Amino acid sequence: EEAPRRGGTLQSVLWPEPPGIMTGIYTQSSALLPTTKIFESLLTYDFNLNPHPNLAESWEISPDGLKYTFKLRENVRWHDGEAFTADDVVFTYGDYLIEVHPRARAVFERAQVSKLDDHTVVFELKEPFAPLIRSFDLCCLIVPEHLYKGTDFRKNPNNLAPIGTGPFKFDEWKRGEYIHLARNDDYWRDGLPYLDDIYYRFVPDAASRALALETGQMHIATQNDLELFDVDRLSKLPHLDVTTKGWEWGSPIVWIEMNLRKEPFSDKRFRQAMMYALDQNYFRDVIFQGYAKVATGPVHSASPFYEPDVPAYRQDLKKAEALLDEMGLKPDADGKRTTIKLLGLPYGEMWNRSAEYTRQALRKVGIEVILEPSDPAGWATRTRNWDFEMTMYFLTTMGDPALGVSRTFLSDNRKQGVLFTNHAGYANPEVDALFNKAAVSVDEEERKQLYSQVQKILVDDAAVLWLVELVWPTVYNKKLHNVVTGASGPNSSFADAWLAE
Amino acid sequence: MHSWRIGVGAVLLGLITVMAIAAPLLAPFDPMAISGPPLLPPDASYLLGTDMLGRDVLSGMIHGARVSLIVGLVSALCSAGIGITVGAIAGYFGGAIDRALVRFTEFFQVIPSFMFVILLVAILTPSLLSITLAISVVIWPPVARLVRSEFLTLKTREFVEAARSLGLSHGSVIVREILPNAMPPVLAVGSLMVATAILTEASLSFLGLADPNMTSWGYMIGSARPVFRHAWWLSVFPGLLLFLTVLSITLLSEGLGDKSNPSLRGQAGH
Amino acid sequence: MSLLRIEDLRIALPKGGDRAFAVDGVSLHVDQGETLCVVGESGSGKSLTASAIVGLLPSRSLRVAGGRILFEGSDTLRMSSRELQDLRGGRVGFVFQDPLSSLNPLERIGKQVEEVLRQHRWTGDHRQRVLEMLSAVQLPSPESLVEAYPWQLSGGQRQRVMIATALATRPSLLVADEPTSALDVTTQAQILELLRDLTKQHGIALFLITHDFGVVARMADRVAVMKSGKLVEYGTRDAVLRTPREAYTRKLLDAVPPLRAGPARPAGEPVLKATGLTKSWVTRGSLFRPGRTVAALKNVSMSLGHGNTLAVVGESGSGKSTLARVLMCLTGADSGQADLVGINANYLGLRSRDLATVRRNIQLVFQDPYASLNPRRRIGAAVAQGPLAQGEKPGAVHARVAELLGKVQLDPSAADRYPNEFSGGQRQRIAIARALAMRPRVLIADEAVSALDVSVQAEILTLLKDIQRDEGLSMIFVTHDLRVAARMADQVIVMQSGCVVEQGAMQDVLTAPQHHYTAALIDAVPSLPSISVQQ
Amino acid sequence: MRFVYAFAAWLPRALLVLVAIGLLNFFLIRLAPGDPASVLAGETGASDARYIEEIRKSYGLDQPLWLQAATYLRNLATFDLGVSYRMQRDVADIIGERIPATLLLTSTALVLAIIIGTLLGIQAARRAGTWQDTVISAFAMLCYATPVFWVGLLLVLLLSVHAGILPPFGMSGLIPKSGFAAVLDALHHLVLPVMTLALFYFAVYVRLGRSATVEVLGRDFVRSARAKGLSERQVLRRHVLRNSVIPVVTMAGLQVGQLLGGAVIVESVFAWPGIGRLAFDALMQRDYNLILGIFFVSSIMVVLANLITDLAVRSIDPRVGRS
Ligand SMILES: Nc1ncnc2c1ncn2[C@@H]1O[C@H](COP(=O)(O)OP(=O)(O)OP(=O)(O)O)[C@@H](O)[C@H]1O
Ligand SMILES: Nc1ncnc2c1ncn2[C@@H]1O[C@H](COP(=O)(O)OP(=O)(O)OP(=O)(O)O)[C@@H](O)[C@H]1O
Ligand SMILES: [Mg+2]
Ligand SMILES: [Mg+2]
Repeated sequence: EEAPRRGGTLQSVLWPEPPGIMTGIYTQSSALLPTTKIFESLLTYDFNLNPHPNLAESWEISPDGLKYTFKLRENVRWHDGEAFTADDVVFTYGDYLIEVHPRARAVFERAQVSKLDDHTVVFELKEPFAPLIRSFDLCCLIVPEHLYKGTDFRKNPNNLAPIGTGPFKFDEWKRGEYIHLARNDDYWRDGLPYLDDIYYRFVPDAASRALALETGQMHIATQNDLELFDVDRLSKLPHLDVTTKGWEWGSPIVWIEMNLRKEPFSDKRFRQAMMYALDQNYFRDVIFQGYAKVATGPVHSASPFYEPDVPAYRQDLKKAEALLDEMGLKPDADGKRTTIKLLGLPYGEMWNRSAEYTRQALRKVGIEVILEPSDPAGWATRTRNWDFEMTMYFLTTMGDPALGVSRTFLSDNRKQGVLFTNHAGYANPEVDALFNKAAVSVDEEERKQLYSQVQKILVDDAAVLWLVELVWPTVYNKKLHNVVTGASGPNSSFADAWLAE
Repeated sequence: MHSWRIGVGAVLLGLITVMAIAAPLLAPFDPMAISGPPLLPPDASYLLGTDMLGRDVLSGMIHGARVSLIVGLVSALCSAGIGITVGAIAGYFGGAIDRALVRFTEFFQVIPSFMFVILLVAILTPSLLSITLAISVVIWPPVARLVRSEFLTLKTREFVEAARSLGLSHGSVIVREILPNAMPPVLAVGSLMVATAILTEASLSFLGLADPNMTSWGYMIGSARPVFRHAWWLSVFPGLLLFLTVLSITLLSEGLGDKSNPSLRGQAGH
Repeated sequence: MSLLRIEDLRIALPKGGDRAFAVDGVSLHVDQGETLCVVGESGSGKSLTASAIVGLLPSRSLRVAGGRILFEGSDTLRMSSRELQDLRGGRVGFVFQDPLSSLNPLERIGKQVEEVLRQHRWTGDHRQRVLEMLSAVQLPSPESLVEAYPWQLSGGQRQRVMIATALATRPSLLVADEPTSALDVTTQAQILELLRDLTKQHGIALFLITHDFGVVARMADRVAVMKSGKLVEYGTRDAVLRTPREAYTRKLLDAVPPLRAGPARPAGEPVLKATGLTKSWVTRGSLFRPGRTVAALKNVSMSLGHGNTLAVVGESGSGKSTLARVLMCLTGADSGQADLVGINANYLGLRSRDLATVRRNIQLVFQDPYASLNPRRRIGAAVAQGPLAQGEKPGAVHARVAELLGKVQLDPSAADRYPNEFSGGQRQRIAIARALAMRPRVLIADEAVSALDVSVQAEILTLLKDIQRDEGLSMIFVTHDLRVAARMADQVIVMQSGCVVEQGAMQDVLTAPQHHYTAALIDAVPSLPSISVQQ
Repeated sequence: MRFVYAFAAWLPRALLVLVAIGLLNFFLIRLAPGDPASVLAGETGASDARYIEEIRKSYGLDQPLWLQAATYLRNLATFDLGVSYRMQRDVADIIGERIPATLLLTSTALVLAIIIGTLLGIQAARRAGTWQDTVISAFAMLCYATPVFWVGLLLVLLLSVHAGILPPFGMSGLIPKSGFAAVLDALHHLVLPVMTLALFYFAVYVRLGRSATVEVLGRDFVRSARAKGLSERQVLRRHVLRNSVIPVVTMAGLQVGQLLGGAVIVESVFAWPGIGRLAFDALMQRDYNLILGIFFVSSIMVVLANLITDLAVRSIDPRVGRS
């Protein structure tokens, strides 16, 4: 193993160009890459989602699961030289995130955060919420109280040149071209970071991105940056490496959500028929080029709560047709039984192809699908307002089902106008009860038990059409070391990443 | 000298039209159906290869001709309708009506038309209807200008005065006396509108503003863009056909419009 | 030795042209200081002959197929382009027909005149010479004129500039290709005068192309008559004009009407009366430029008797056409009144759908036989159009069309053909038939014959007279040609800048003009009898 | 003085066009399905009701329609193009950063297309009917019929992927350079996009240059010039060129709008950081305020270009602006 080298400039692909890189405000996945180099959270997580100290040196959870006490590091300074204190933490989790970040709000609203002394904070809960310790993730990074308190967070001038505690400082944003981060010489981890600076380059064309990695002009690309068949090709090049680790924290699942308020989706047999008509292996092999796993249910297979023993839907056109016949949806002269609409995810070619394949596969059993074109805003608006028949997207299930899974199925989470809630209108008292009980339980075994029950029910119900679990590749130059070291993968701080000569 | 252009153009365009009409008979596969392994280079059974999902490129191209030609023709007809009406009224009646209509036309000529098309289609969401509509809305000004200038000269021609002094109404003077004489150059420019419309539709599709329920050339090229370095056949062949179509129409229009003013060409953009 | 000698010149037309040779074996010569007039009908090859002299054939597709053109002894057909350039504008000056487009619109007058001096390395002060030439052609205030642009000058002024340019380098030959036919009569006369004076004064030979025998009579020493590319008659002016040898020449000469009024017919009951007609054309100004108002008619009154012909004469822009259009209700008048006596009192200002009786009773024949027929309408349909629009029965209209075509001496089969299959004279007959189809009481002819060759002109005039007699028509005859007016009209009104400056019986006005403008008009007419006067 | 007049005549028309575009923008948003406020907020609005309120207030969406339109126009007049809710920045600022790149690309392409195209067109006209004419015209015809985006892709495939001589995207290399090297670097990156964009317009100017010259060559004053003893070259330079350039300049003015449309495609093919690609990105995100802003700013550019052409035509053609 080589010794780490100091110096060097990391050239990273970034696409699309994020609207901004202030943590909390800009939560687009492309914003996270630079944001996580500038800001830090209390904890980090390993591949098994176990917490490790970061800005918090140590922590303690009371046995009743109601009180979390964090001891903060003392030698940390903001990029502008101010000291990092408990006030910053209290402000971030008690004020800032609650206002700007809807998902963080859902978690931290449950807690009362206060400072014990300058370097100790405590989170107090009314009822236990086991996932809290897994919630100090890359969406919940700490912002400087002295610059934000009392201001209009969204219009704060510092948003354009964010001040954090991370190993890299914001230097320049050349619009349309790159974001430049420079080394933070006062970083609290002595001798780190290794890299002198990082350029995040906006390269809009996937083929160009692949070419740049191929020629060694760029060192790293991740998530959707590359077309998957390019990944396959690039992985065979001697100077490049590929890893699919580092997305455990997100655990994204691709699915089609149906509007259960409408015919024929309200009929379980119709949903099951569609499950039988679709070939998940095709999604995995052709559309996602092997960078996916077949999804069997609502919980990601990387989660400790995953239940493999659920009803399986292998592609079986006969079964699908039998179910449709049973429902009374007989084929007409053209073999057409019914016509439904699918709102595709407007995030690029891969998603177009997924929608197009779905249309072709369902047509084989007599279900005619009309694809509805849309755009990100239109998709979001229609989905959150329940204005769809079927909508395809991927949801990050975030390790713990209480954080990422139950939101889609709880009947009291049917919140029209809020994205990533229970858009479909699924309502099952049994499911509600199981999810609610599991969320407040502090007994890991009991939670596993409850979640596995819930999974069986939902899968049998075909509450959504599960397709695949996404596996995002990170392709990087072998000269780059310590790229993916934990659950946040390339979204880690890169303090110990280094470039060989 | 110019008849060969009409000849070559007509033959080419004829072939493409026949292809579009007989698409279900000619295409070896259903253009939407997954009929083979993905990204297969051209070979004996998939003459022009397959795309990312394993759909036959040749079949897609053959069916894509329909969208291109329909959008081209319908937009050109609509825009000719708008252009002729505006131009004829402005040129014939003159005065304040003319000034107002000229301003109106100028406005549509000044605005960055392709951006306007993009905006319209994006806002109305892409469909055959919205695309055709948006294209028609921006490409008519050259027709209107041409018709107006033809009317300005023709209306002072003595046969028009003669028709008026024989007691014909304004309507029949416009429609039966002047318009037929203004038609040849309008036909030339109008046929060029077809080409412009086809190119605009392709450009829109290329940018992702396409109706996903139809195969079109621009859409094929646009969706193949991520892979065009490896699967060149996905963008080269549809582009070639698009090019040939536009070329044939341009040849035809050149031939037709040889006598009309060529400076009116090249108005609407890509 | 002749200054210019053309020997057996042949110019080939491209395949599919009117004929094989545009110019076919023409031989002529021009001596030092003399004037040769070349006449002949349109398309006879006059212009091509002239342009061949210095190698300026208008198109690559035309080619000199044989012969020699000796200028001062050397054959210009064999000259290098360098030598030809020295000749052009240096030893040979050129003036073309259309003064409106012969000057580059983007350059100042002075520069364009000076260019020829520069090109031929005129020794001496260029500017001085330019001013000298501009005053020689009697242009007002040359100093300011050199700064002007062509489009700021009138047609006559531009033609003077062209003459100044052509003569600036003191050429020994001036070629002028119909230099006045685009100008109005009075200006025409002035320009011809000027050309004659300048060439005689400096001993410059003049090769003058014209189709007007009046011009020939006034200008020529010798005359060449061309027809279909061939030289048909060639001789001194007096010999050709007085004792033409060829029938063709005689026909051309006979067709020129004398400036003499025929016997006046008795004045009939008035059928059409107009009083106090006023009409102004307003051109729109912009923010900073005031609009321009042209008073095309100022308080014009006229009266037309039954069976009579009223001539309206005057120079270009004097308002003749405007008068005709106002009477036809093709243009509204600002004020004034017109009555179709006994049918429709004060019909001006009626709305277009109430004009049926006016349309029925007044019809129009236009100047340009090529523009007055819709090229996309068959002749029969064109003639039938009016009655059909008035609601007559198709059957009856059909019969009338056949009858009318016969009356204007056209074959009945003409009904199924398109205008482009007819000659100019035939088209004018069709236009007359179309007007007659409405059975009008009044026929207005606006320059109905001025676009036609003299011989055809004569035929149409005769036809109109015959029809007028047969149908009992009253006629308003608009023309700028006094000779034509004299031949046709009983009464005349003379217009200048929108005003009627004189009116009365044709004969009286011709013999004893009251207004000096009328007198000037009469003087300006180049006419054959003037030959004797000139000598 | 004429130029002052030209300006004074242009100003009210330009203002009229801009007001009309403003109104068009205003109504376009309302054409979109759904509440204008959430349309404007785009994706961001999906999660935040606060924005929607903010937009409602800043656009006066609770007021009567005509008042809203008036507010909108007043904002435009002060160059307040609103906020891109996705980028959380003023639209005017975002566009301002991108304009130079677009100006560089489009003006280079237009100037090259005009110069090369017109010269070739004139050459073709002089040799009308010969093989030179045929070759030039045929080449122009091919360029004319080629879809811009396709050419872009082919050029990348040939010149960057296979030949490797030109960079396929961006405006600068990965390693930032300074001084002259930076200029060279930018020029190097400029080649492909300019070629692509210029190709179509090149064809237009060949055709226009040719037809204008053929027309001028047939005019009588050319014959007069020859009759003065000028050589063909002199005739061309002194009399034909200026006359045949007039329609070219006029056309160039009319085409600026089209050129900006072409920039949308070319910039997105070549990742050129100008307003064309910005428009494309905004389009993909349906960042309507930004697209409308770009549309408005492009229109201003076109209107300005019209003034420039008008002045250029005036300086060539003394007839314009006088009677
Ligand atoms: N550029 C040309 N190309 C082809 N044919 C031409 C051209 N110019 C003239 N001709 C033909 O040559 C013949 C003679 O033409 P020319 O111009 O010399 O006649 P013209 O006697 O001057 O007649 P006009 O009195 O109408 O001017 C005509 O038949 C005409 O059609
Ligand atoms: N449609 C019009 N608009 C503006 N001005 C006009 C119009 N028609 C004629 N004029 C002007 O009115 C005046 C008289 O024109 P009119 O046509 O009656 O003259 P004319 O005597 O028939 O001349 P010509 O012999 O040249 O035919 C001219 O100055 C002319 O410029
Ligand atoms: Mg002639
Ligand atoms: Mg007249």
